[in-house]
Amino acid sequence: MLRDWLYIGIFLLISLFLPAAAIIMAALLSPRKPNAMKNDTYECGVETVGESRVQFKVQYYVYGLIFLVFDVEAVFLYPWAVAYNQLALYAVVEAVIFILILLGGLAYAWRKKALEWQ
Amino acid sequence: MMMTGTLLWLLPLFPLIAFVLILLFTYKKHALSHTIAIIGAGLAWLVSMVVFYQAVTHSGGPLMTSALNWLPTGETFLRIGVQLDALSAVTLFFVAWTILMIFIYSVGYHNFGAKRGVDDQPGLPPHGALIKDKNGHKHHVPSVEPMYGRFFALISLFAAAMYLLVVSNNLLTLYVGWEIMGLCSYLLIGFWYGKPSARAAAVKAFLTTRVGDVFMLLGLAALYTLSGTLEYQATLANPLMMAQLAATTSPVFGLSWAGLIGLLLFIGVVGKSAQFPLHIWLPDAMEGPTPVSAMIHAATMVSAGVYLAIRFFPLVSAGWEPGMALNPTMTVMAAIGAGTALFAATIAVAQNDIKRVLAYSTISQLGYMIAAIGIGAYTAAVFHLVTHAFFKALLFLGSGSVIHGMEHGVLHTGEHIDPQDMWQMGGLRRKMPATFWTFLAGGLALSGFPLITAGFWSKDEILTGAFGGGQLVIFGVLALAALLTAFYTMRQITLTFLGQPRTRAAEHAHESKPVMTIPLIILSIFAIGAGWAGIPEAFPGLGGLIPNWFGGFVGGMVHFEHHAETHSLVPLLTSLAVSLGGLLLGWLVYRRAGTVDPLERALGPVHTLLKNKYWVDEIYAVLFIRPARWLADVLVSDWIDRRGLDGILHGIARAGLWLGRLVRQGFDVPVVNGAGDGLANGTRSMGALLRRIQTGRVQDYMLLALLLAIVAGVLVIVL
Amino acid sequence: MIPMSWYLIAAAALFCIGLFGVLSRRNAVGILIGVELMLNAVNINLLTFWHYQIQVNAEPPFNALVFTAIVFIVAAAETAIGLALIINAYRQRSTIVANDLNLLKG
Amino acid sequence: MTPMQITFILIAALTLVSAVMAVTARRMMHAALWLIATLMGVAMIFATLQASFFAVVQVMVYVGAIAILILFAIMLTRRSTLEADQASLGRGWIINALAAVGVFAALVTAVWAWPAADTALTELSRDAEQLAGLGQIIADPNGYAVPFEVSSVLLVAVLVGAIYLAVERKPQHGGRQ
Amino acid sequence: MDFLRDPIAFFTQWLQTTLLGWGLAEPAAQVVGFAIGAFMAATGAMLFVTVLIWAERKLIGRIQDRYGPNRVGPFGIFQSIADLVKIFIKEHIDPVGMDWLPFNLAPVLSVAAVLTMWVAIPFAVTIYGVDFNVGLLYLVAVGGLGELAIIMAGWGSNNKYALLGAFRAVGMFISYEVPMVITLLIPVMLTGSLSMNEIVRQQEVWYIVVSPLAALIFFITQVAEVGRSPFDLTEAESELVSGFNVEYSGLKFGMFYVADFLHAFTISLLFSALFLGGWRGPGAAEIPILGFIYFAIKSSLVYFLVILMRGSLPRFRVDHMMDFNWKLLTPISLVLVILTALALKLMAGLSLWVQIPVLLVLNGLVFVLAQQMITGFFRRRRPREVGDRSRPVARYSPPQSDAGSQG
Repeated sequence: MLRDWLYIGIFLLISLFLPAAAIIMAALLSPRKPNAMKNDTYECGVETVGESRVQFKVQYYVYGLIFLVFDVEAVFLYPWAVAYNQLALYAVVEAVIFILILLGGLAYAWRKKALEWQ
Repeated sequence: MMMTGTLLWLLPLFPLIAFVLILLFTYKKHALSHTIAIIGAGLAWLVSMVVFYQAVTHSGGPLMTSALNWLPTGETFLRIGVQLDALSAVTLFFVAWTILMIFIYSVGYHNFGAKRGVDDQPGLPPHGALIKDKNGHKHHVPSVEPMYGRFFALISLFAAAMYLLVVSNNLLTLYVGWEIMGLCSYLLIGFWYGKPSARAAAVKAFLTTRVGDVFMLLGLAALYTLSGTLEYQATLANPLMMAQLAATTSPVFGLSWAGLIGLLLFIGVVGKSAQFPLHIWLPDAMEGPTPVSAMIHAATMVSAGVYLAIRFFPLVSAGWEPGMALNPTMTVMAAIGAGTALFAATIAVAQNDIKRVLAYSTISQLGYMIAAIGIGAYTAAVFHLVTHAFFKALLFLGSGSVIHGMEHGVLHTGEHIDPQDMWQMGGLRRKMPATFWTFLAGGLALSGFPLITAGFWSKDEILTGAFGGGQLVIFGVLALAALLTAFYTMRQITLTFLGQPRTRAAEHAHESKPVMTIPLIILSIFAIGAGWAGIPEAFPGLGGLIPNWFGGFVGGMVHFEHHAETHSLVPLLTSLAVSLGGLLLGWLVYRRAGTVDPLERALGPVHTLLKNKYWVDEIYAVLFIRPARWLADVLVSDWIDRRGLDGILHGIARAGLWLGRLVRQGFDVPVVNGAGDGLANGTRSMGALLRRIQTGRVQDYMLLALLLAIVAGVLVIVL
Repeated sequence: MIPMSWYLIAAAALFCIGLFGVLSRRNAVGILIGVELMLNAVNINLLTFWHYQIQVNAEPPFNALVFTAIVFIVAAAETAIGLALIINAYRQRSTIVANDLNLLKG
Repeated sequence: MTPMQITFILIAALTLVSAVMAVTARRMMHAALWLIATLMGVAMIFATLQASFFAVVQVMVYVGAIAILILFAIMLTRRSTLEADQASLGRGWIINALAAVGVFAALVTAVWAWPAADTALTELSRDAEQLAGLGQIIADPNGYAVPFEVSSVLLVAVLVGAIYLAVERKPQHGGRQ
Repeated sequence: MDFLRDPIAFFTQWLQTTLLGWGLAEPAAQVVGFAIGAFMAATGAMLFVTVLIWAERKLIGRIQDRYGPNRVGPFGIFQSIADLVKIFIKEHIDPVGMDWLPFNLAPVLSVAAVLTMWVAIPFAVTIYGVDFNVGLLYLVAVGGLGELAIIMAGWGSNNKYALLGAFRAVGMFISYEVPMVITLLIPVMLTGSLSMNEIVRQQEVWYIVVSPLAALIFFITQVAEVGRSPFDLTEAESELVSGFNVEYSGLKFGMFYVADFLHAFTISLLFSALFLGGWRGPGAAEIPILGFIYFAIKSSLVYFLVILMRGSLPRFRVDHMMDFNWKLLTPISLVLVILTALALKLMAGLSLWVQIPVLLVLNGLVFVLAQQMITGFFRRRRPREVGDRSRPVARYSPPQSDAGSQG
């Protein structure tokens, strides 16, 4: 168990190290001739208007919200799925009710036009 | 039986699902909303009937009970469960019937299908809409309720809570259902939240019942700490436990623990089923739509209080046998019940609002049941609970139908009169025959018209119980109350239906739609017939013709069989006399009544006293509400503005000076002034300090809480 | 191997950092972040004791796992609702600086 | 000092340092990114506890979902938090710091007072973390079936409530007194 | 021969023995061995990208009736090597107002997020990083880390379009993660384990046969996770210049490029492992290298499919893309999970030859239902758009209120 995690940790470190090393190497190899025009924010040659970090629409938040709900649901459903073969029918039915309730939530969001991208 | 268990589990779910569906999805669609609600109620009704049938065919003991884990508390769990026994089966029976009938009735009452009024808006009762018929005439007709869907969602939730309360196998889930019902009652009384009176009534009902619920919660806590569980089987239906509780004495008034817990629970009952002194909310609750009044404040919710009282009857009667002297708790219950019965009946005599009369009669009838429990007439209480639920629901729905008809007339004629005032009615029997006959049936049942009505049997059994139990005072009070009941019922019927119309609106009133009258008819059948299930064997003549199924069925619940073995003739004759006499008297008095109540002349000041309900509300206003408000105002204004504070400070300073002058010869002035100023400054700075706490920043409050927690923790560790 | 106290102390430290954030952040989102930290500290404790339980008595205690899962769900709920409230408040009053959201001020 | 312990110290240091950054960073965006670092650290701690499932779920739910949601919310409310010159901490933060330290001290003393706290956590057998058992007990009526169902109800309530709050509605007619 | 059967195992054996021979302690030797193995795997993967790029460009060229790269080397096979050299010596531009740490961390993280997925993928019966008891969830979780890299990139490079692109990308990715997570329940249910090796080992019957619809949904969501055509709205040149990586240049941009291609191949690895039986095949259990070859063939087929989609399908419109996910994929996958769970439990005792047809029928039913939904959906949709086109002002939301309406 810990071996697995050890290997994963090492792999993570190396896979962080490799691209970093490559970038650093490239940064050393590559020329550096910055000038104002070049470093300016790229907007297809158009002058930047207004503060560049603009504000966002609430739609993203709603999607994130639904995603969060279904993601958390998985915390319960994956152990259930692992145990599926040992479970009796009523346990399966319970999980089905669980999912159906969430479907109700999704239907509510749908009906409230919260899923529309407008 | 496994079957039954599943059904019981499902029972509260149907209305609950209906509630969720309506709330989330079909809120705006009228037809869909009431279809879902009625389907939910119908399924619940079906299941209840099946369960009831199984309960009847099965015999003895707790029929079935199943429970599962709810809240993990460290090692163990709090368990929720369902149980079916005679009491819950019987309760299920009438709850299911009344709820279904009321659901159907509501469709008509809220004018489903009528067009929306132009100036109707949510929160106000519909004002009616103008329609043009084919030949151009403008008609003013009732318009549909603006918050139609909301209404059905709420009563569905209410039904769910009621079923939960009935099927639950422990006091905790019962309490949950209890509180949900309190919430629904609040929301439905304040259904027309546009009306200030409705808002006030809603708040009043909510807070008044809270008073009771707090004590009830205390009782539950005490029971849990003593017995470690709240399930009926382990506590209430467990003679050993009961005996043990009855044996140990509690710190309060030298009551036994059983008595104390019973008393605490009983206070909850007093709040919920509107017994004196917490009865004040029920009459105001009539601000809600009439189906609500019928369902919550006549048939089900107030019955829930009595249901609970019957549930914990083993607790209060622990160590008590028929024929013994009543123990303190039972005495309290009997006294309050009988007192309320008479008290409310007297008030009802002088009311003019058709619904308020019924409200007070409800209070009085509930008083009957409480008194019956108090004197140990267990089955009689259950019996009266059932019959009363039927005929009171019938009466309320009938009055709603009357009001509906009157509103129709008012809209038609455009008179500015209160469609609920009985003195504006009269002669409606010709206009609305179905309503009249059903209302008559209900009224006769309420006043215990001999032999044919259900009310007679249950009331007679209570009186018999009181008499046989040797509680002659209770007996007398109840008999007097019965007389008054018959009297004001007849008064109501006479004023409303008999004689000649007193207003043009009454002339133009006409019968409600069948969707409203059919439930009335069905309920009236029960109001008549429900009594025959419980005719005591010892009854002269009829006894034994029909076996007393009810007594045997419910009587098996308690650890002793309570029957008056010898059915003495006194209570029978009394009940005959009071009911017939009351009816006759009412008819004689109000036969030729004009537009003024003859009692006013007859009784004079007493009538005003009754008319104003003994000024109980006003007394409470003086005793509790105004002081509380004054306190709050002063405190708040003190914390808020500086001037109040300074005023106090100057007051204190002045007090100091006055003190100084008083003892001038003892001390010299600067010392005293210094003291006074010091006091003043001290108080001022303290006030400023306290004031700084109220920054309104959440985080400061959190910090405060944290510090307090630390202090508490330190104290715990140190001590 | 690692003594259990290390885990507990690390969790305590995390909890207190979160507490500090909750108490002294001006930005409402910052307060939520603090709450998240505290919840994570709780989870560390739960799982530490789960591990300890397995060592002490053979059969695995599922309470710890279930409670951790429930904490996850509660954390998700709290974040979602909290952020929704913040967004709403921002829309109403165009500020989410906690000092300015002081309708309770006496 | 076994390598294991050193690893743990490194992980804990990463977690706590980034946690401090998360609660003190001026820009909310940075705070959120530091929060993510903290959450990853906590996931690693879970891993050292051999609670693999929750280590992974930590990354999946916290980093993958909650942090993203926080980022979205920050982007949505940027106008208010844009002025970088505003102090990140409210007034009187020193008191709060003291309070926090006090709590920490109390907790640490409590831990030290407990003798069993010194037991070294050994490596568990591979199947110590019984996912199947967990799956069975959450679906078992005598286990946690009701919390299981209730949690889904809670999630739906969250969904409904948050959508109701977050999605701006056009004022519907009909006077609300 | 032993070497040919299972080179990796052979190599690790040899490595262990040599290291121990040098007198390293056992754990140290293990760590070093791990490090070397991981290093080789990661480097191999990153170099493999050059091949992928070449293949993809060649295929796209063919699809679009071009030659594709054909100058450098035979069939232009060294084209991407040349590109590699070129991109190495290009200048790194730091845009004004950038946020240093996120800006520079983003490309590294985006590659790392994909690379670390390779740990839990079983390439053959003995050739795998770790046999991990929660491998599947691990893959899902690590796949989610890419979104962070994108947000960092969009935030770090102080640029309107980059930020828009980043958030649109993340919005899309998280949306498509929902049906993915739900659909993955089906293989887990069938296997009864979260370990990838277990899942592959249990597939006597490929899961694509047992539940084709789940495979289809998973495939779609994966393509969306990579953000390739038809889901390449994140770099819709017409709307936001080139997405979150506008401001990047030189190898930093190259890293995003690498991550993109590597991810595209990784999803085909995942798909073939989860639904095509992974390394399973005649004799694979005995001769791991054979299984490796099977796995490679299956994955390259899937990869070819991905490229084919990219070459042939037009880009989704953003609202259609979201509707497609939330109103079609998510409900369908939930329904599918419910039906599969119930059906399998009801047919618990029966033989495979009864279960599979029933499941197939169920999948077919759900698919037809989805078909109906989607057709009805677009039938309803079309007239409304016509109406919109006639009065474009009606649904115009002023950009200063939310610039998101541009994207």
